[in-house]
Amino acid sequence: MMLELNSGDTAWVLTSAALVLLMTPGLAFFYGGMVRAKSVLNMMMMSFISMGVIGVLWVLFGYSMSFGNSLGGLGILGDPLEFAGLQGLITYDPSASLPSLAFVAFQACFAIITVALVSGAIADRASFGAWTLFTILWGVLVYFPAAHWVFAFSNDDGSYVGGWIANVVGALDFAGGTAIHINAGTAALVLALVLGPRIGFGTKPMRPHNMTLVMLGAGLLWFGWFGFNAGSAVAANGLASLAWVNTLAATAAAMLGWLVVEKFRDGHPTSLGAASGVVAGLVAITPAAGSVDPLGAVAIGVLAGIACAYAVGLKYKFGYDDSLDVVGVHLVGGLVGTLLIGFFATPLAGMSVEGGEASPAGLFYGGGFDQLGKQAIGAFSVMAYSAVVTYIIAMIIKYTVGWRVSSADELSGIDLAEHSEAGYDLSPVYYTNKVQRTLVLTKDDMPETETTGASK
Amino acid sequence: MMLELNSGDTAWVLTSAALVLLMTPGLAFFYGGMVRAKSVLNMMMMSFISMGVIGVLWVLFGYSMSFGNSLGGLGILGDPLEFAGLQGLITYDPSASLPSLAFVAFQACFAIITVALVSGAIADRASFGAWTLFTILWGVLVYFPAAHWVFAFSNDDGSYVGGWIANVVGALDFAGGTAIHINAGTAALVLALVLGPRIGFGTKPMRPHNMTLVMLGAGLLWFGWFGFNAGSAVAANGLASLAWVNTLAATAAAMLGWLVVEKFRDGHPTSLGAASGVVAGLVAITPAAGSVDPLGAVAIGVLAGIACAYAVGLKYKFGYDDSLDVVGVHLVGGLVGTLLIGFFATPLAGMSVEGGEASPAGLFYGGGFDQLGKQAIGAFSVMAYSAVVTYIIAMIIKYTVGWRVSSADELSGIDLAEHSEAGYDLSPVYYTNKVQRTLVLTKDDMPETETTGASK
Amino acid sequence: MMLELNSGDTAWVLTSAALVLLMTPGLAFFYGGMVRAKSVLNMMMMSFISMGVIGVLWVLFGYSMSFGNSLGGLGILGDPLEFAGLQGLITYDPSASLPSLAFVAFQACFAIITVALVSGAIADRASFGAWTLFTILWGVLVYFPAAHWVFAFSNDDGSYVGGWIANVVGALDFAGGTAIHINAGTAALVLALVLGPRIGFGTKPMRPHNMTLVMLGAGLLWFGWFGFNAGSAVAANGLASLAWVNTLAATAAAMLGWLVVEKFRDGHPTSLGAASGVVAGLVAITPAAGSVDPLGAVAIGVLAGIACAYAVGLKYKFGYDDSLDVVGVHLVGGLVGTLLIGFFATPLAGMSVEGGEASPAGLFYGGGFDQLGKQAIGAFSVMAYSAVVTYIIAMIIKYTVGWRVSSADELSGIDLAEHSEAGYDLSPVYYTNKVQRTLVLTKDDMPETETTGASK
Amino acid sequence: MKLVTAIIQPEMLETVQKALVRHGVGGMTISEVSGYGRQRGHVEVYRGEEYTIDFITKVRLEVLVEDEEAEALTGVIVQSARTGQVGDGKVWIVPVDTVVRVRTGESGSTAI
Amino acid sequence: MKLVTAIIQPEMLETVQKALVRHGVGGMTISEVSGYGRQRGHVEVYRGEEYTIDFITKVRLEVLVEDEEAEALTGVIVQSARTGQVGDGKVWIVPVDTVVRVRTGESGSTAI
Amino acid sequence: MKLVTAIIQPEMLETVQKALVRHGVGGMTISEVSGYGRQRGHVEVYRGEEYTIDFITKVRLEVLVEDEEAEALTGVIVQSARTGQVGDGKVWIVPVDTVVRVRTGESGSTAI
Ligand SMILES: Nc1ncnc2c1ncn2[C@@H]1O[C@H](COP(=O)(O)OP(=O)(O)O)[C@@H](O)[C@H]1O
Ligand SMILES: Nc1ncnc2c1ncn2[C@@H]1O[C@H](COP(=O)(O)OP(=O)(O)O)[C@@H](O)[C@H]1O
Ligand SMILES: Nc1ncnc2c1ncn2[C@@H]1O[C@H](COP(=O)(O)OP(=O)(O)O)[C@@H](O)[C@H]1O
Repeated sequence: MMLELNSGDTAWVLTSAALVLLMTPGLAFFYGGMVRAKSVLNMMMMSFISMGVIGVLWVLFGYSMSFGNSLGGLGILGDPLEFAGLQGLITYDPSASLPSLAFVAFQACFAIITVALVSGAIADRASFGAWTLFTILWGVLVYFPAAHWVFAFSNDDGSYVGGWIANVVGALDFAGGTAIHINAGTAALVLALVLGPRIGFGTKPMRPHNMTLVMLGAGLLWFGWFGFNAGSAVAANGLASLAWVNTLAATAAAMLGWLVVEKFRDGHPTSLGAASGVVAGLVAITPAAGSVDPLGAVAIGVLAGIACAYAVGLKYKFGYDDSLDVVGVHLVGGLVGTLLIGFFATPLAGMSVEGGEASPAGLFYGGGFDQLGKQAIGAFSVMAYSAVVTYIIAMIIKYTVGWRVSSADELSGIDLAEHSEAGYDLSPVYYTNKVQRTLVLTKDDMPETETTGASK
Repeated sequence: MMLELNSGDTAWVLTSAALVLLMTPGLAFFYGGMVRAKSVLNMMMMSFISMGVIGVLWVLFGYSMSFGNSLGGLGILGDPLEFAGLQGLITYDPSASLPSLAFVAFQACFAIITVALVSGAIADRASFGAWTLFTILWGVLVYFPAAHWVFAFSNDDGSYVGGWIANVVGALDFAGGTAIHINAGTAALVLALVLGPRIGFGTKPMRPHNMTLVMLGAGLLWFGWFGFNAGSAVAANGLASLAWVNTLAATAAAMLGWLVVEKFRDGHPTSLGAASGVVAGLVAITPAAGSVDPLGAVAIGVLAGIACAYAVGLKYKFGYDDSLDVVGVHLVGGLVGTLLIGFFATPLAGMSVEGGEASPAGLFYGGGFDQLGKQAIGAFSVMAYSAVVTYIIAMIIKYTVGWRVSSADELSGIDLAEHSEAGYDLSPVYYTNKVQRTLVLTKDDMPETETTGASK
Repeated sequence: MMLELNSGDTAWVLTSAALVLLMTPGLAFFYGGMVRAKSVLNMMMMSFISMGVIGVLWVLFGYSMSFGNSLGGLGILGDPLEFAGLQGLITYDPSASLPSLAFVAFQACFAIITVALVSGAIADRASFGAWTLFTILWGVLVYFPAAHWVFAFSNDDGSYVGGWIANVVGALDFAGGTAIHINAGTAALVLALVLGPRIGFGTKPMRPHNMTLVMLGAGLLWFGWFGFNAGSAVAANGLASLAWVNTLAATAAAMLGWLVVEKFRDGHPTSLGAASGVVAGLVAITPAAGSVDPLGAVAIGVLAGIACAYAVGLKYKFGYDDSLDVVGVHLVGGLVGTLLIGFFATPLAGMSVEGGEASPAGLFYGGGFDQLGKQAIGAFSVMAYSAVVTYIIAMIIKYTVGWRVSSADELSGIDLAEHSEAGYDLSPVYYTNKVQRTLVLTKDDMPETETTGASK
Repeated sequence: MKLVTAIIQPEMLETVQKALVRHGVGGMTISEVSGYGRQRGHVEVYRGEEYTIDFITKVRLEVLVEDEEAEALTGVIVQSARTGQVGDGKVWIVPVDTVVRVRTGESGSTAI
Repeated sequence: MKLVTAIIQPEMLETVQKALVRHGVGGMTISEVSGYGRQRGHVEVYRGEEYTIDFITKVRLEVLVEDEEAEALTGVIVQSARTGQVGDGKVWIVPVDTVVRVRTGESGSTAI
Repeated sequence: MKLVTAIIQPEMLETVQKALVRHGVGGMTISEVSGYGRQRGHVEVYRGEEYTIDFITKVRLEVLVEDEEAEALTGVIVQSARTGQVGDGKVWIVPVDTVVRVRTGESGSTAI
């Protein structure tokens, strides 16, 4: 089939890429609002530095590690040199309907946010240097390979060999339930265990210091997630539209699910619950957005909302301080979504595009247990790999540069200690009076009318 | 005419849908910033719950009630079963230039925000349960029908019959001045009257507690509104471009109009005035965006800015507590825009697309009073319907679950009472010290050096 | 070549226009968070009023001054009457692949943000009336001509003559390094000198009062900037994709560059540094986004991040109070990007589109010093013009309406003085108690049980 | 000179302020404080776990008065600040040696 | 009646509060203040320039007690608030003429 | 021991702080308060309606000193805090029974 540049698809992928890029600042606000006021900047910086580090690594060799031809055709790792520096991807390719760089752009933002997601588990206590080092190591050793496994599809003539989960196992993962959410959630659990809890964890609520920031984050995440999921069709077509509607339906349903749990368990539906429910729904529908119909999406959403609403309490039971519930929301939500595909996948999804064929069916749509098995293999492989390699990285950092700031710094606030700044100074009169360039004792700072000698 | 999928149109409609989705969180911030600090979360939650409730209802049968074939061909209500669960809309349709689900997505966000708009009238005092119930009833009984009347266009061969205002009356309403703003504004007035004023209304300003949040809301609303208006062309073409430019021009002009009123009446142009002027301009240009030229848009904007700047003062005169000026901005702005189409509609607008014909002309463009009459019928029909049905719903809620929280809860803050949380805790040292898991009296909480016996 | 409407390109340009529109509120938050709490609203209003004023002027004659046929074919100024009121641009044009109004929309937002950028130099002290007047004069006398010079390209058959820098000099400026950043940065320097420093400048840090707002601004700016840069391809194609990736790569690299400088010079990488680095990278890549490859973008980003991190300190050395570092970031970053094109421009960039030819090469890509010279001419011409005309405008305002608010108003806060409002009242109990409609002495305000006579 | 300090419910401030002005008091200073006492704060639920708010927001009011006024003023505050609920607060009187008005330097009763 | 006022490190508030309650104190009032003293604040860097924070956030604690309790209470606070670092703060005692409970109007020791 | 308390204009804090340090004062505590007095707040306009701000933001300064220092210190504050505008504030002196330094437990003049 002779292709030519499809400007509509290109427009949609570039738009989606921008939407996904916005998700990382969105995550920074979502996470930043949830910590205490004294660590809001550090929390946001953990996301921003991922934009810096992974943004550059992706250009240098990250894209190539994820989407280069599999080294040795093994489906384990893309050739890091093939597209190093994105060489060879600029010139117009008459056989492609989408410029390669548009896909590079889109996938770059996936890499950035996955790394940033992990940071929620170690709020308020991780040295910024250690975290920065972690973003490099984890991006290279965990995310780039995992993205290859799940997102790199081999082509028919065998000239390009992609990752083993996508091609050998055949697990369905539309937009990254495994490579992104299960992966980041697992890493979060490992880091929470390696670093240990915040001082006072379990005796104080450590509730969000600024819920408007959390809601802003949730709003921007939802908005950006339409790029994440509907953009994963890599075309502006019926499949993208299906993914879009599913991303709305599941998220709305998950919010309701979470709030209902809160209402009956705790007596009050909270805004933190609404924001968390939104994210839980988004996470769960991510792998499934292109495989289920809107009613399936509602079902997945409700189940994810309920499951995650309970899962976030586990940390108190087991005593690991997954501070902002990356495990409870991303690992659990990612598993729920990835596995439920095995139940809810509808053959119609594949027929949403011109010339499309029926896609694999889940248990409830007459497909038997086959797809469920594939989903489980995909999910648990990524989980196992992520757990092991993250643990190794975390221990290396622990015994070299060290993970945690001092207790005194943690108590007085990591923002001051690591960034030498404070998040807010909202008093119209106060701050200015408290900070000076020089000590007040300088001679020429004296009021001229002052003559009384100093006592004592 | 043989159609095929137009990926550019699809890209634009999906993008627009995402933009419109973002408007509801935008509204949450706009409204949330305007209330006092003690009710910011409840205010935001009223918008978020609309995303949850309407998002799910839309999938279940809302879309079908709005865009299904008119029951009995009467133009009153779409068949709720035709597309229940969005069945039948997934498979690729070779005769459509746009996937049905893209349109479903776009219109879903209209339904969500319309319901959320109403909440501004009842800030700080409505039980969250009552509001949630209201979103269900009002969505089903008021919005879904009204959307059918205005947005469902019959096709030429009669195989599909849409709503009576769009097809029988022939009122022009490009993006929803009637079904959305007049409708929501009228409902807001009814609720303000049924619930009664906040404690202290009229003696205290009850000014915005966080103007940065209001400005953020205004900014996101303006941004999203480009999807709302320009997306209503349902194609990426000259008409969409015209609507885009009008959405800029009218809004800019309305902001200036409002600020000039403030400068001369009150002495100071305020940031609240700028934000309100932005929204007033957006509301007014909504019905007109596809019918007027940019100079017409400037005129409509200026007039709407001035009219609304005065209209928001009416609540003090008449004593209804429309807390965040839904009536003054959405009802008045919606009426201004809808009626001014009768004056400013230009035939050129219809010629902005390939093969387009001259569209109806307003009074100033040689069209006589004809269009003005149609506009008035459309506007006042929706107003009357909304007033009556909203009143019935409001009274049912009043005498069943009840509308208002207790006075004590209203005074100490609805956030604590309804959601058991507080919006902000910005002190770096304070909050943690004030909240404890257990009462301080527990034996093993004692400092070990303490030996002095307790007195009294 | 016979063209027809390209809906994909149209979708992308309309999307980009909305993205660029969002940048001005984004800038309002970026700037607003950086000032002290008592002037946050005024700071945001300076951006918002630019949206009002320039939004209307653009429709009236601004677009025509920038993109009308050059008066006398001189390349100095577009004919202000040709498209006054955007007349003649509505009707469908079968020979255009993009509706004219889509381009009008896109460029409108460039004009708005350029004016708004300047305001960062005069934080906390400029009368709002004077600033509003400035936006009108500077828009008309400085920006509209400069945009003509740089963005209006003559067509081949000579029927349309554009600006001299684009056509005669042949400087490369993809998205506005000269017309926008160098231009605004220069104007900022002039205003900072004419207005003089804030009270206390140099002895107090005057640090950001709300870093979450600054980060939000930076996030929205980055997001919007993809429209700014990739949208400047005015099509959804390989060139847009290249510009997109460069906008990611350079920005990520600049953030790292700035943070490394801070780490080694000051001991701590700050969130303000990250946000500033983001903007510095965005500014520097703006002119170059369509001329360099991603590795070149990384290089430009790193260099811009380092250069600007040092440049923001210059104001303390030379004593001009460029309050929010418009000079240090936009003038310096704009110069870095514009000049480095002379080194890093790659011929491949031109070949990223169908039928594209090799574009000019920079020094490092075998192109010699030729392009560097052109870049320098472009940059310094705009700088000189902007400096002179801004100075004249600034002096006229100084000696007519006057620039600065009184010292007392500056000390107690410009928000109260100019807008009669305060940014925040976050205490759940406080504000309401402090503001009253009437003085407390009114007779009927008395508690009924009070009988003791007043003393004194 | 005496300094009368009162800890009151925030929502009663306006009533108290009016009563004081009616009583002839020309000046006062207020600030936001948190109180612990018999009144228990509400219970917050966070992620399914319950926490109690120990300290409750109150307003502190300070008024400088002449010695002989202190008792009467205390009475005015106590009456106007009362809601009858636990948590209504305390009023106490502290002796003051001198008061000086910064603007004029005058001291004693004319400084109040 | 005495008013015992203490300026303490914010992170010690919880310990002090518990010690006071154990000691039999049924009420107290706290507020956020900034202190200047021997303890120096951290140095902030802004745009490459160094600035010193003069004032450091502290918590002020106020407890009304009967005369004979004041000394013992001061001891409890001093012991429980101590970290041994510079900046631990001060405790002082001020005489109080009367205390009245707003809710009931009762005064003297039953009002505390 | 005396406690000197001053309510001053926020913009004068720096000047006062410097004067105090020059005078030999090694420590002080400040907090943000709102004052009501002769000085009227600005008028706010909200949706076309006018409202008056009753309370104006001030800074409260507290310094513990030995008895014989109190008068001089009050003078220093009054002089350095003066702008001559209505609203400059008040300074008053309250007797203190004891002062204890938390860190060391020492009391009396060495504790200040
Ligand atoms: N011993 C005390 N010392 C200082 N302040 C106190 C004391 N006891 C109570 N308070 C203050 O008075 C407020 C009200 O006290 P509480 O015991 O709750 O109610 P009531 O005064 O009605 O008995 C508390 O919140 C606290 O601020
Ligand atoms: N003379 C004083 N008057 C009032 N408050 C003081 C005085 N000296 C110190 N303080 C308060 O006590 C706190 C601790 O004092 P500092 O000198 O830093 O440490 P330390 O008390 O351990 O010697 C200060 O931050 C300040 O709030
Ligand atoms: N009787 C009072 N008791 C306590 N504080 C007072 C009293 N009178 C004035 N103040 C405080 O002093 C501040 C200045 O008083 P004001 O009457 O406005 O000006 P001035 O002291 O210059 O006459 C007030 O804002 C208030 O904080």
